[in-house]
Amino acid sequence: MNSAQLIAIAPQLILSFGIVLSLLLIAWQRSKWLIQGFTFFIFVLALIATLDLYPIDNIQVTVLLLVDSYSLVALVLILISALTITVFSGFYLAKYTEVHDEFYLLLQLVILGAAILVISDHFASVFLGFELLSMALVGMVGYFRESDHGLESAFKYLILSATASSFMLLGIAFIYGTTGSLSFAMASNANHLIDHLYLAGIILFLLGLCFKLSLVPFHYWTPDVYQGAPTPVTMLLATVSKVAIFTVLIKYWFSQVNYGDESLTEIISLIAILSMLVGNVMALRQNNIKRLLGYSSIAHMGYLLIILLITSTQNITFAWQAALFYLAAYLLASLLIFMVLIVSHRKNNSDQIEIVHWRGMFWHQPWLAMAVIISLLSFAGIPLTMGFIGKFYLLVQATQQQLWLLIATLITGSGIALYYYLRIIFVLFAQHQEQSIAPQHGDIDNIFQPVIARVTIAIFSGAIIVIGIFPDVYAYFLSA
Amino acid sequence: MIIIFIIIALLLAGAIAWFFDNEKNNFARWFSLISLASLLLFFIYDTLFVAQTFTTFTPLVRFAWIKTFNIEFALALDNLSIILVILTLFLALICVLVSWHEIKTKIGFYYFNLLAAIAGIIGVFTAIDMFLFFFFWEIMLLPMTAIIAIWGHEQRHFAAIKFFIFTQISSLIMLIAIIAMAYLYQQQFGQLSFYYHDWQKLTLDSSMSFYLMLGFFIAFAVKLPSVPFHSWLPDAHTQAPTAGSVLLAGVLLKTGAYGLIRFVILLFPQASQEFAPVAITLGVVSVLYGAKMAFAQQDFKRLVAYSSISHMGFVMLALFAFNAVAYQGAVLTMVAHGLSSAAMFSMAGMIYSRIHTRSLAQMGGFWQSAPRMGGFALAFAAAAFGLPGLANFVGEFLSLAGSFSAHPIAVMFAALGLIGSAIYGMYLFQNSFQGPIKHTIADFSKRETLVAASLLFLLVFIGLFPNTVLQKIRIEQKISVQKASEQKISQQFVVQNINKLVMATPATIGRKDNE
Amino acid sequence: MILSWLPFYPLISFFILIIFGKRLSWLMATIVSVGAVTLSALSSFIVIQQLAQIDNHIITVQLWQWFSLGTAQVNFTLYLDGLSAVMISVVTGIGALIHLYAAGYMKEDENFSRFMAYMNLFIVAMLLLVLGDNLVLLYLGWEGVGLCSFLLIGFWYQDPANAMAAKKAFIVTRIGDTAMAIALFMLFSTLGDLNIANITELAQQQWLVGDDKAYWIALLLLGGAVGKSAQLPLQTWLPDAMAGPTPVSALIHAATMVTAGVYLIARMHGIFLLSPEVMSYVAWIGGLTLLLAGFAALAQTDIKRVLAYSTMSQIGYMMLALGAGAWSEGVFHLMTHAFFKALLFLTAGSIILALHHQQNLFKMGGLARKLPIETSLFAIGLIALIALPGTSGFYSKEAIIDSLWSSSTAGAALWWCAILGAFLTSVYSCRLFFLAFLGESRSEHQVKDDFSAIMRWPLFLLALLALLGGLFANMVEINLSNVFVDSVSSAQASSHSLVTESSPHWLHYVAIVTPFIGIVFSWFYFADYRQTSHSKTNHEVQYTANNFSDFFLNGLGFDALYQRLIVNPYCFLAKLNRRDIFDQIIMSSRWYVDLWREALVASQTGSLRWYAATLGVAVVFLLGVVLL
Amino acid sequence: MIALPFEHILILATTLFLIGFVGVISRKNTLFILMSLEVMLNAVGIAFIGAGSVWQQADGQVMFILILTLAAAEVALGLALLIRLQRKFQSLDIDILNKLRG
Repeated sequence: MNSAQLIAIAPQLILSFGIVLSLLLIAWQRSKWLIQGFTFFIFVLALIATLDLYPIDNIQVTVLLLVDSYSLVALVLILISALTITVFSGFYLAKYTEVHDEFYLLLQLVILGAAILVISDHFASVFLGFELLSMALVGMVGYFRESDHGLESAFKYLILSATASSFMLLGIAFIYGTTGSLSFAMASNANHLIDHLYLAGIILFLLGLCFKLSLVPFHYWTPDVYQGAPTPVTMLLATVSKVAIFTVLIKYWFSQVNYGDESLTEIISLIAILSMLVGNVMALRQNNIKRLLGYSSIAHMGYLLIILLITSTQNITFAWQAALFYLAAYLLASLLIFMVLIVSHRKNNSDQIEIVHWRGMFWHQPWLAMAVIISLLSFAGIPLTMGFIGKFYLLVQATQQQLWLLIATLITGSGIALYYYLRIIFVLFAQHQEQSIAPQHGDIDNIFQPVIARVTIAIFSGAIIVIGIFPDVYAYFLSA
Repeated sequence: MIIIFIIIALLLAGAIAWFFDNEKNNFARWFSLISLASLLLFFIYDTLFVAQTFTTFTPLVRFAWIKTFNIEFALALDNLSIILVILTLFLALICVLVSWHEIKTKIGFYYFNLLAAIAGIIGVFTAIDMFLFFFFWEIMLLPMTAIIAIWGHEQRHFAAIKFFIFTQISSLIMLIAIIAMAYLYQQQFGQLSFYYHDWQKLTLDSSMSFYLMLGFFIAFAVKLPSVPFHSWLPDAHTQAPTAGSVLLAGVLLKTGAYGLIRFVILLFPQASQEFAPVAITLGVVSVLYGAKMAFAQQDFKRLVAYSSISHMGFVMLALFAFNAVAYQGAVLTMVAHGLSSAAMFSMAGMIYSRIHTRSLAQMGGFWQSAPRMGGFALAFAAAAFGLPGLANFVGEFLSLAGSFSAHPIAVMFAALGLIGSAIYGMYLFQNSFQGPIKHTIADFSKRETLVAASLLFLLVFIGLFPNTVLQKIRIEQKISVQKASEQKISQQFVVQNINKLVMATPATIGRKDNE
Repeated sequence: MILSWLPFYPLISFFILIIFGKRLSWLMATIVSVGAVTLSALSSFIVIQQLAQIDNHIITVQLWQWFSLGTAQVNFTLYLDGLSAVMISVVTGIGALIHLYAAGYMKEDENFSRFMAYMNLFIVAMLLLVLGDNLVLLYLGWEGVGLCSFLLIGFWYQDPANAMAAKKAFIVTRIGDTAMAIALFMLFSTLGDLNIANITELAQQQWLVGDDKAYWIALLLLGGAVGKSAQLPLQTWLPDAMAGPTPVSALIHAATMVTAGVYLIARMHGIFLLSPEVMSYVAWIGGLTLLLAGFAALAQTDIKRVLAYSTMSQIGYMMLALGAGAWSEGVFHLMTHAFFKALLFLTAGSIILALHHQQNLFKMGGLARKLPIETSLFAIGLIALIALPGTSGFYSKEAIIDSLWSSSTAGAALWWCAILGAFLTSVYSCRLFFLAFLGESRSEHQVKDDFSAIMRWPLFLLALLALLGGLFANMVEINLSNVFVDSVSSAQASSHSLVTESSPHWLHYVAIVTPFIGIVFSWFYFADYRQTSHSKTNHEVQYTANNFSDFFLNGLGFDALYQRLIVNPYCFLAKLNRRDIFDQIIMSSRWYVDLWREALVASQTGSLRWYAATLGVAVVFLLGVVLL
Repeated sequence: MIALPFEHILILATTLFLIGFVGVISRKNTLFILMSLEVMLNAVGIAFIGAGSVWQQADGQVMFILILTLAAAEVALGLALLIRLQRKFQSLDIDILNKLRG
């Protein structure tokens, strides 16, 4: 372990020390602003460290970790979400007089888990990061005792993710049993492909990742947990967890020599197609916005799987760029819409916001509504937004690999998706006189918008548009 | 630069109209009206009177945009684009005028959308980088959808979603074709390119170019629209506010035809030649089916919408006949239909504003109380069924006359559309303006007279002096002939132009087969 | 110069009338509209005078370039030769008289200026039709007169029946127009030009007699002519077109527009000569139509419908003449027919006005005593129609009948048709006369006979023309010979002659005698109608309906046939598919997606153990896919 | 000492794993579900140790210790949630939790 290696994992170290310090801080003084500020500070430090490292040549830190530029970009994305979530958790928690410093602690743990995941190059580190992430998340999902569905969501998430982890671990055990190595690169060997045990191991390992990415047929937990979890936690689930796990998936996949293997490719295509279709179809008539976003995330992860289907090592660079661009677009759009969700509380403080509650938002909260529209258009992949460029990346990749079936499914899926995205957008534009149809509890009232919230929302909306029109801003960053 | 200036000016004007509008004064209306009028005049002055020829589709501005994919921001103008841009700006003026009193809520935002849609459409007509083209192609949808969804009639959300999904799916198919072309360029020349003139250098094997052509064709056929992809149109037209319908029918459909000319036929001459029988069949079916469906409608705007399908069938037929005369006819039909359908939809809007229904069953005998309106309605209906002396006739006549030598049977069937159009034209006119008096309505106001009279003036002017437009198209044609002959498809053009007299129908067909 | 202004006087008048509309007084409107047409008439006479002094007997004036079809130019060019000279003199001359009459007839109508505007517009279109030097301009006029006809038939549009009749007229003729349009496309694609003179020349250079293309083009042109001229099988619109004001019937549906088909065939005779088969179709269509219309006229109860069927029948004669190659005879009959039929219609109009818009013959009777002047005018018209020797009708009709027997494209059978037609003509004319003017008065109203001068004087002039129109025969012959002779002779030189055998000499006598036989026959057969019976009550003379007469009354059932064969299926199809089958197919995907959604939502049960179980199933499935 | 063949260890581990999984699916009582999860995790542990012994590496045992940690954390969380379940519904039946669906 030399200094270069230590520096390379500086963000993770900062996060780890941050957690310890936070514990001490809590012991010293309990204050919601203090802990929030400290968490924010830690994340900013980690972000600065990450940006400072970028770009980086591949640095192997022990056998467990491998730091490369792509993981740093993923880490940047994760930290950006972490920062936003920290800020907006503050707004979310503002209604409680109680000091919820554990919440921030858990948040830091999740981020640490994610940070470890993105640089891991070994099944053991994957396992550690993975469980750090999910255990902390379970805690967060069930954090609020009094919430309507917190308990149910937490239980579902705990038991299902534990089951899935067990499968994944079994898979790792199989791989280890056949190859004798737990490192990604070492554990891959074309000779083993004929070995059923090895193949089964890969499948089971992928299962664990697919579960977290909520890909069909492992998606069942997603809508329920999305809906039941507190909104900042859903935000976390939708962004940090997805980005970290997908990064590790790509990393694992591209380190293999077997990504061209036919039966595995078939499985991936199958999962991708199913996810695109099922996610979009099930989102169609959802009224709960968080639930709807849960379903739509299923579809988005399905689109992303196209990245994995490459046939030669030449495409790896482009595939990484495409994946990181799409992930960034997805992440920004998700963050944006969840931010709006957080600031648009309802009277009874429930965070179960339905589409009707946003009725006519455009006319009395135009900027908030614009943010929602931008985010939804980005999800739908309409030009002017970053989502379009993301989709463009995917399509370029798919066209080059001639994945016509997947392209056809993607087009169909996008068509279906437009229906529910547009439905929300039209509700935002609904005229006031139609309000008699709205339920009695009325639309969002009491929208409290601190300046920071407004500025953040504006920045994110602006970023989506600017990168949508001038994608080079970000694409250069990727290809540096 | 003029195009960039116009696009930016439109967006700016829209934004200003939006922000500075207050519901009491007419700022948004007047501001959009004045800015559109001055832009129209400016554009006409700059393109037609300042000495500069636009015979080739060469870029006026061209700079790198997205370097990752070697995408450029390149805009170009040629005579075809100029004609269509002028049409667009003119109809935009009409749109502002027809929505003067119709739009009562969120006026500023409405005009923003209108102007943004116009900006997008102008971008479509001038983009020369295919990614940019696609970009504008999608951009124009957003404000258009907003116009339908916010200010439309009772089923506006359904119609807007349908419109959006139809076009979106088809344009994604086109996007795949665009990407594939860029990728092929990369394989042949070493880097991605979305630049139109680069693509003309590509050598494509026939099956590949056929599929790529199909990708473009589907997107444009949906926009045109051609049977069986037409069904978004009646809903969208019916539910849109008047200006929305005017814009949709007048200009948006033309983007489909424009795409067919510019991208399907000129980029894939060989493949489209192979595909011509199918396209022509679709065109003829659209003509007849549209006419038949129009007759069956009870809703004024729906009827006009189906008649649009019928008219655009002529365009499709003429374009795929690969004939200089037919080509002129197709472009003229585009312009003429832009004007006449805009006129019909304005008329529908004006009737709607008086009796608050679009149902033909509840109309009748308007002529008695509104003779001026009746006169205009008759003239517009006459334009729709192709009365000689009005613009549509010249377009349709040239289209059919040009197509006849190559596709006599198809033209004969398409000519049946003339009967069909007379039937629905009469049905429409008689149901609304003749018959027993069901409503007494106010005659045209000055503003409405201005709208109708300016449209009618143009229809008559182009009908009697079509050469003003046709001359522009002819120059364009020469280039396309050259281009096409490089691809060795169009001996037919050449043969026809050199020696018309010796050419007899069966001989031509035979010759084509031999090639 | 004079020629180029010819169509524009009425056009200017049209614009004045439309723009000022009801603000114009009756007098002003009359002066403007009638003055414009009179101006046209005067200038056309001057132009025709000039024409005679020009060597090649052709005057062309190019107004402006319209558009170009490839290398061919399609221009707004007016072309005056002998044939169009005859036509413009009829159109403007008769037109002016009818305008004058109409000014009186329509004086009370609140939309008077609109009416006159349409009439003027009609004259414009008709002039363009006959003066166009190319087929596209001709087509412009052709469609223009169709539109005016539509507007004028449906002038009293508040009555759905009138509107229906207008629509029917427009659409049925439109069918013919479409055929003609296709002919134009075919001409363009084969000859590369649409200028009439060029076409004739090129066609005769490139095609031999009997050429396929000539056949199809001629056939399609015939389709156009048949539609406009209300011949079989597109004749059904004309009787219904009588719904329009009577001056309209006189101008459009008797004198001018309906003869446009005859003009078209005469104008395109160069093509028709190349296709003897189509020539004989023309003849047969004419022959059959004149018989059909004659029979139908026998059973009509409406005075205007009798005249309408009679018009149809007379146009049948013209067609017959054209088919037989007797071009100038056909055109001459067109002219004389315009005289006497305009007279008949206008007089009928006066009578109808006098009877408070009563058109039913069985509600007339005994008018001879109450309206002596009208009666005698009508009688003059009828004898010209019957073609009694000395009248204008005699000259033209005898000439036609004469030419039939010996023509290779007509022949003896058609000669007999024509003779039978002549007999029918005199029978239905007599029936009409007896019913309306003789016998007991069956009118329900007081007859009013306060006609103004402008409704009388045109009638006198027309009566004069109807009687003495035969005097024009030479003039017309000279004019037309320039048009027809050279081309006919050249075509004949290149092919077999149209005249096959010389006709037997008794034909002439039979033709002259037939009308008299008809009159004598009717005198006895329709005795009931003419007698001022003492024993019978007023309402004894009634229309006796039976299947047979009903069949004739309804124009030999063509309307019902078309209704069943074409109109009903079209409407049925339209109704059946009102919701657009393509839309339903595409929108059914929505239903399909929704079905899947239901199923998938049902699988999202909310039960944790079920979710875990699916996890297991999915694992087993995936392992199965990969390992097996 | 007779070395056990790896296959046998795998069969044992897989069988245990399946037993645990079936327990998760079939048990209604939350406590038993948590216990079944433990069984699954321990089965995986056995597999790791077996694999480690095949390759003569410590990695398998390291993994086992990590898994033990995970299992402990999981049970801790699970029991905490279980107490809340008991308080809220006075029952440990997992099927009560089916409000989120569709």
